[in-house]
Amino acid sequence: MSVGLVVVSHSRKLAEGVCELAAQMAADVSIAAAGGTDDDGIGTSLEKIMAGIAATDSGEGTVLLTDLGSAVMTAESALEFLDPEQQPRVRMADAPLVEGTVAAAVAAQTGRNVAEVTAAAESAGASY
Amino acid sequence: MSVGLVVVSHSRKLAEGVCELAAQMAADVSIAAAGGTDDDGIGTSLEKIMAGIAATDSGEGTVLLTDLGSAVMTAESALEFLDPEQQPRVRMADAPLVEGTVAAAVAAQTGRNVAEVTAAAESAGASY
Amino acid sequence: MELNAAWADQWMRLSAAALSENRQRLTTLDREIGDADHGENMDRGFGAVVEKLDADGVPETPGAVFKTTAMTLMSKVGGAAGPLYGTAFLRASTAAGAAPALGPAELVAVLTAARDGIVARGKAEPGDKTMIDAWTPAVDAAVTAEAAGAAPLEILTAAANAAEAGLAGTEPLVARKGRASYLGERSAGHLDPGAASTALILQAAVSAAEEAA
Amino acid sequence: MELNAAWADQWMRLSAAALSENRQRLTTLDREIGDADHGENMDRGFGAVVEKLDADGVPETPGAVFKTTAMTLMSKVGGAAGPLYGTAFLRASTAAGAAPALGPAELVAVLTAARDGIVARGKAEPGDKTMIDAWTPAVDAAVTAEAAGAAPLEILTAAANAAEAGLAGTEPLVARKGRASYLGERSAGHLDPGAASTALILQAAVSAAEEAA
Ligand SMILES: Nc1ncnc2c1ncn2[C@@H]1O[C@H](COP(=O)(O)OP(=O)(O)O)[C@@H](O)[C@H]1O
Ligand SMILES: Nc1ncnc2c1ncn2[C@@H]1O[C@H](COP(=O)(O)OP(=O)(O)O)[C@@H](O)[C@H]1O
Ligand SMILES: [Mg+2]
Ligand SMILES: [Mg+2]
Ligand SMILES: [Mg+2]
Ligand SMILES: [Mg+2]
Repeated sequence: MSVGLVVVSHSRKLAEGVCELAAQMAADVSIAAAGGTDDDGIGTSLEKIMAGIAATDSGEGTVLLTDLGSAVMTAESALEFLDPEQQPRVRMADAPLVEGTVAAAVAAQTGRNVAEVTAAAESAGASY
Repeated sequence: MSVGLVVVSHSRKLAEGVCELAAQMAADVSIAAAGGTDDDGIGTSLEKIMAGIAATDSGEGTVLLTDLGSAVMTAESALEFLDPEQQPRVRMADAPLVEGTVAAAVAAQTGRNVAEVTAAAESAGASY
Repeated sequence: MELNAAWADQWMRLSAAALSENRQRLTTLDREIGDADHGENMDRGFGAVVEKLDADGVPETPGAVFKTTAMTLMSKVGGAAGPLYGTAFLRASTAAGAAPALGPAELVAVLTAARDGIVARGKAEPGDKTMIDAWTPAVDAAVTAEAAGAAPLEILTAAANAAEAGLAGTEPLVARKGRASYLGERSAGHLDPGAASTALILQAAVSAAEEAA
Repeated sequence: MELNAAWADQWMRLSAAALSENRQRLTTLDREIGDADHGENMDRGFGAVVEKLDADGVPETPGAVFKTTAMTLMSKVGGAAGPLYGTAFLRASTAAGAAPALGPAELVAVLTAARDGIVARGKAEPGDKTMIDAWTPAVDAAVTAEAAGAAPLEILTAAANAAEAGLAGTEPLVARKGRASYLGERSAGHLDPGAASTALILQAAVSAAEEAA
């Protein structure tokens, strides 16, 4: 099992599209889309983020990637609700959403740990 | 009329989601999604990019935002096919896709010119 | 008059009513320097809080009301205001603890905790043109009033009035946090939507206390 | 033997056949260090080229064949290979001009222009583990052969063999351009898919010339 990813976005389509793109280079990585509000409007959903973490953390940890600042705040809130046991292995990446997710997916696919996957996202440039 | 934007992505959903997000803060800006191949597979389409430029350039110019490197190459190819008259006002932004598009959309909404909109995209951080 | 669970319950209901009435106004403010959804976000969030309070029945403590409010806002608001007000009410709930009612000192502790929660979540400083510019003068006024021996209703009134003044003070500011920061200098000349909703919510706390009196 | 329009037409058809046969192999290479679509991309692109050549009827010049190929690949490939090979054939078309057939010097000019187009589009240097690592030795070999007075078929053969060797040389390299660069050091130990398709395309040019002989 590899590190998982959750793509947190204000748009459901955007989150799903990023997952689709990243999955191309990381067939074995569990990547969840957490995009849009509970009723799929534009915004973020605490529930979708919590569900995404639950679905992708196989014990190796999960990295969250976010679009705008309010997605960051919702994701950080979600982290506070995690079990203390799970908390240390769930990280937020401070990275551009698309570029960071692709870099993180490749890192996870090649078996890196949660700190390395986070670092891969954070050092991703705007393009290859 | 304001500067227009074309969101060039390997995924149709991703491009549409970015447009949806950026449109929220830029109701009057013409933003086109050019995502996926001609038959909506994962990849980029020269035709969709050319159509996006045609749809969004009202004479004020258009800025192209891209996801991965092969989107950059396809977009640069599209630029070479433009009329010499149009070419100078169509620019590529070297920026993270989501963050750059939102920043560019806000700049276009507030009436900036094509160089300023490009610069806004290129100085966009990963989050606000 | 006591700031008990019934007061807290009524505070949330009056907040919901005020946000619903001001939905259009908040959204218009957010259209100028944001994405035109703050009224909708707050109305949806507090509407859901009222539904949850209805479903849960009469709460036992102010802290329990704040906790329900926090969880519901976090889930339902959808915008930045969700985690911000959610965190505010979560910290308020912790500060209120199991007390059946809030005296002057507890009230000040609750308001302070709420404001600190927003700062912890959003990292905004006074002057950044955010809801913090309503919360911080409100907390300062509450502290001053309490130190001068004021009763809860007076403390709340002082806080709400200061929030209203803080809201007015956001107009000339250039946004340095939140969506409005994308506009840079062009964010000046508009009131901050989140500061406006904060002023409404703190005014609702006063009205609920007056009713309880 | 003449490198005329019929040769160019047959070159594209034999490329299409080779890419179709090797579709799985190219995709497997791209699965190791990319996104597992290079075989599909090239097969779709050259399949569309053949359809376009069929629809357009017998072309007049090699340059016209290259132009049709360029436009079709740009539109249909979908991946990085689309703008790269598209630009290559567009520059090749310009270099070929209106000549009814390519002599040794024109052939070298065409191959050089194609390689330069790929460099202009993709900014890769030799050693970056891209198709440039097949194209550059191919062009170098063609230049050497032409300078030594070789005929077109020999020049093409030298180019194709050098491309094949260049492909083999990509195995130990660490990718610095394209998707594979995401893998960093882990890209070493695999052949580059684009270098593999280049070797097939240049071999198809030889086969078309042999048939024409
Ligand atoms: N980092 C922050 N710290 C404090 N308040 C903030 C921050 N970011 C945004 N806000 C507040 O949130 C308000 C906008 O809320 P809302 O419209 O619901 O969110 P969004 O911007 O996600 O659409 C702003 O007017 C501001 O008061
Ligand atoms: N910047 C570049 N310069 C030269 N060749 C490149 C560049 N980027 C990618 N390539 C070539 O393209 C090949 C991959 O093509 P393909 O799979 O069709 O594209 P994608 O990576 O978009 O899926 C690589 O194996 C490499 O040879
Ligand atoms: Mg808003
Ligand atoms: Mg919003
Ligand atoms: Mg590929
Ligand atoms: Mg691809």
